[in-house]
Amino acid sequence: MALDDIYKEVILDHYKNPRNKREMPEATLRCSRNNPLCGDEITVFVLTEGEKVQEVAFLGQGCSISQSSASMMTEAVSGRPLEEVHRLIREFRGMMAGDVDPSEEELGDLVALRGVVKYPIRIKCAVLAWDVLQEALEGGTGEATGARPH
Amino acid sequence: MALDDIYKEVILDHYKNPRNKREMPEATLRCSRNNPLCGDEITVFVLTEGEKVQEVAFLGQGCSISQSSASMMTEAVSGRPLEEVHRLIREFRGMMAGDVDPSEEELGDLVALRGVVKYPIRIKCAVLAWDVLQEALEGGTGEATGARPH
Amino acid sequence: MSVTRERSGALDVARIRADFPVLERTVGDKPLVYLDSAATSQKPRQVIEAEADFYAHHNANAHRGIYLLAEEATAMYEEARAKLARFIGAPDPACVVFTRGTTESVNLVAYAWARRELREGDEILLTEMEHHSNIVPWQLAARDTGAILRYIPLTDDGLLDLSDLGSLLTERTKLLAVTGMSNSLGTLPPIRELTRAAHAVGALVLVDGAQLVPHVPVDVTELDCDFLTISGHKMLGPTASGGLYAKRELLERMDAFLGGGHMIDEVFHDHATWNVVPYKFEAGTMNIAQEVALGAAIDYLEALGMDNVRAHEIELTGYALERLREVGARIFGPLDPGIRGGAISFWYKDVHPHDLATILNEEGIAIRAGHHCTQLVMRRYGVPATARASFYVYNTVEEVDALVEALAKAEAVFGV
Amino acid sequence: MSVTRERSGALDVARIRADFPVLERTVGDKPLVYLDSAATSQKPRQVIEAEADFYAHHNANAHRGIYLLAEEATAMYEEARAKLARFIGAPDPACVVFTRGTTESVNLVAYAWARRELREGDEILLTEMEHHSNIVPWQLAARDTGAILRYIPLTDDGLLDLSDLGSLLTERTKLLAVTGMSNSLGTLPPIRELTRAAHAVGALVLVDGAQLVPHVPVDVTELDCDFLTISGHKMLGPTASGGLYAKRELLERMDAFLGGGHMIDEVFHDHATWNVVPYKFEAGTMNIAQEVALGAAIDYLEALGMDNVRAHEIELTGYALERLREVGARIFGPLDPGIRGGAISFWYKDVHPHDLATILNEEGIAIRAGHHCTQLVMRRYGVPATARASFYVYNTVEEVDALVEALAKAEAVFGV
Ligand SMILES: Cc1ncc(COP(=O)(O)O)c(C=O)c1O
Ligand SMILES: Cc1ncc(COP(=O)(O)O)c(C=O)c1O
Repeated sequence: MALDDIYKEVILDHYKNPRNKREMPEATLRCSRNNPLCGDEITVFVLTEGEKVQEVAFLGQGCSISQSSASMMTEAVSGRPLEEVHRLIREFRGMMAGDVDPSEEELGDLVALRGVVKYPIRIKCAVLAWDVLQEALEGGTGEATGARPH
Repeated sequence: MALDDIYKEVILDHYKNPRNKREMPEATLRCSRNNPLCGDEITVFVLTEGEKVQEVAFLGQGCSISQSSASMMTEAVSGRPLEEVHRLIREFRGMMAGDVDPSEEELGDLVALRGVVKYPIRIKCAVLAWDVLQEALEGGTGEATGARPH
Repeated sequence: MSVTRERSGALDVARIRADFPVLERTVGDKPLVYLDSAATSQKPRQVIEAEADFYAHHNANAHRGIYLLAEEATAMYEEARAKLARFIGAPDPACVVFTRGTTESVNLVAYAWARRELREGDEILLTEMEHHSNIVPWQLAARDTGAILRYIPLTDDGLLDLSDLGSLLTERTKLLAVTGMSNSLGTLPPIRELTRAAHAVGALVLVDGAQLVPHVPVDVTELDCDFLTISGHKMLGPTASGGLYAKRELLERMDAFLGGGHMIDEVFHDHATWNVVPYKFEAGTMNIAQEVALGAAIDYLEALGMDNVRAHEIELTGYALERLREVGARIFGPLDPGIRGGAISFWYKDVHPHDLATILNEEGIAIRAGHHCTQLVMRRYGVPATARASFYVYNTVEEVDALVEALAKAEAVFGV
Repeated sequence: MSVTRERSGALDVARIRADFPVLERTVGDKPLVYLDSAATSQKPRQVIEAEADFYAHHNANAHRGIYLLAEEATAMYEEARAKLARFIGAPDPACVVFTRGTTESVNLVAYAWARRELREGDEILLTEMEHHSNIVPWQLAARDTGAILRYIPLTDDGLLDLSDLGSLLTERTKLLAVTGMSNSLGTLPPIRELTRAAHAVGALVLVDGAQLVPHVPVDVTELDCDFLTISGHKMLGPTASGGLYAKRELLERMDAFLGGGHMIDEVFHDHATWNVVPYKFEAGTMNIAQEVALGAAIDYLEALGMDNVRAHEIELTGYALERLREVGARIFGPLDPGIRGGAISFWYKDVHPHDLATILNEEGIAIRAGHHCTQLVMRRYGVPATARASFYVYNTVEEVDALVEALAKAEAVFGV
């Protein structure tokens, strides 16, 4: 294991200069989630148009892995047909589960996150944004069940 | 360890021919208890007169140790001043805790139960009747707390 | 007594015995004959070592750390969950919540399911052969919700008396809680039929698997039960290991039970939200090393083959029933080893079970005497207690002989 | 890194380290530097062996059998209770209920005491530095009883802000639940003063002893708390060991919690009666081997002397605080080692704690990153997470140096 397996240049770049990190008031879908283990937070905004994901933005705070993954994700999925977005989500998850050999063509910069597979607990950081995106596309808002006083 | 340390003649005799084993309607005190570990049951009846324990009887079912101890106890305490009865209870408990060297004079046949000390779990059998007697003298009836439907 | 430790039909018992260090113990000068596996099983060195190995090489809190030990501990803990899920045929490891054993598991359902779901007048159907751990939690839940307990009675020969099932199991019944194998009578109730009948009236079914899972191949999908409880310590695992299987949608719907670390998603001053199942039910630091070692116990049992474990038990139980009846013991429970497990309750002549256990102990033989946490069974058959011998993979036919021979000793002492 | 393992002032750490097999592990080619004892401590071979010895020589269910192994197991289990009682200064072993740890203990009180005693409008007073395990159980109890939660706030330097205590702690307060030592800030709240103030308004006091009991000499009689929780796994004991201390009259008055075997006196179809305390709260097969091994952990700590354990911690904590501040780390919590424990939360420059933990792991250094089950603390100080290093009897000054040196590595990666 070497640190540059995980902390690749492109990851640090997206971490320090996140793309599409902004509130998106015109979003048609919006979902927030945190990683209960560590407190990383991601809110994903999606602007859909028919069967197409027009634009995706995010807000959040957390480690370099969760935030760079979110940033790269917004670039990868914006402007794509829903079907392709779902395929991307599957492909990214497959890469993080170590099952799928990622194609550079499909995932682009995201391939840099492949090194995280060797750090199982950080996988949760890497997929957080993707979980939130998927939940948003399924109409969820990220509200968990819990104990509220009457 | 040898079995005749515990199963002495006199114990088996009291077990097979229990003394004072009967309901005593005229009793002034009455208390029932069981050993939750094993289901042995003892009810003790006490007829007091002023500061004196006039007569003690018991009912119950259980092993040779619990039943013979009860039988011997009724003989040992009947007709004694309360104060002496309390001393006897202390002395018997002391013997069963292995703390006190029992005096044959005080305890009589009960000394035969000394061998039970080597079988720690059976000590509960031996002291059951004495617990019930003490609780009876303190005015208890043996009712435990528990979960009852409303 | 000479224990020749032969190969039984189904298991190589001599080889198995070599794995259990405690079987080398003596009682006075007699070799230990352990016939109380229904209370807790002995542990093979593979299990003892698995727990020690965890502490010596991988110890860390699970699901909390980023460093190597924490990742190893987490992976081992979750691997144990996957093993346990597979062992009972659960479709998904997320259906298995780790607990200390059956008692905690039943209480989890009584708090997190029953107190949320039951209303005044709803009924919980139990059987008279239930262990106190499958009675008292329901009494407490009934007290708190106004629900009512009903009981399936027993026949004289230790079976469930199902003749009146139609009037006991009705649309008022919200839960049937039944043992998979009685720990005092040995009885194997017809679980598959009972789940079918319960589901037909809309009731859920909890199977107390404390005795079933260690001794009989179990497939929850086939049994179609809604809850199954597991005691790791009765199936070669450490004390404080075990679990609760539940259908996933039930776990999702259930209330939280123990609150604390890791079962939460977010915590605010006035409220909190829950983690996903099964973690929603695993609050605070869990029995990590114990569940990891339970995984080793499952490996051990799977290597033997649960069909062989069951076959060995049928063989020993059949032999023991035969010999005990020969010498005049009164057996409580069914007499056909094909429809029962290896926990045999009996009275020998008029020797009180406590006295019998003390006398047998002098011969090195460990049996249980008491009500076995089944006071309703004792009352049903009119005895304050029974003696109980129970078997597991390491027991031999010769040990059954030793038991029977030692009964003569009791006869001599008590002159019965 | 060279760990010279010198003798510290208070403890012979080199000798202690030789007792902990896990400290021989390496991470890649680096020796393990374990700085996460606040999550769970490592275990000395004396403890690992005590648990293995129980299984190998004495294994039986406790409080149930008449035979020799059962008597031995029962005696060992009860001896462990007596040791734990003595260790915390409890007047009577019957005041100690065995549990899996602090989380189960707090929940026990929340179910068996709070749900019976609390009424609508009653108040439970917590502090903002509580662990989720000392918050969520009270939220659930408040939900079920209509009670209200209030919180003692924190000062900027990580202490309880007691300036407004008079308006928080009133006759409406029925319970003050407060940590004996914060696991994220290190803070040692003034427990003795708080119990005095709480008792003055008629409130009971629960002290979360998860961090306190392993690190500081504790005497419940002196603290005069009503409840104290204990996590065995944080004080050299096995996972799944621990307990709850409570004043005896409280235990007597409390409702039952988990129903099942051994906690009962008699069981009838419709109701049951309870066993005496502490058994009333110990349902089913308990964590027998684990509590026995916790007894060995207590022996180990007592041989070191708890005053020395504390002195060693003050020494390491003082040194670590000094070095961390030197290199510019931001510390959360008090800076005086005399009024805090050895759990040090910090941020190093702008490196997110997760990234820091991953980078330190490459150097063999195990620290924790996250909210440490104290989300209210994180929110109070406006951070999503912190890095946390924590110490115990086996840690050295050289390990603190290794931690500080490794921070430079993070700086290099992130160019901060
Ligand atoms: C202060 C504090 N309270 C409670 C807990 C929970 O203890 P356990 O995980 O042993 O139940 C912990 C440990 O995580 C703690 O540090
Ligand atoms: C049938 C049955 N149910 C429940 C239990 C309780 O299980 P545990 O003690 O593992 O909680 C037992 C074991 O004593 C049992 O035999």
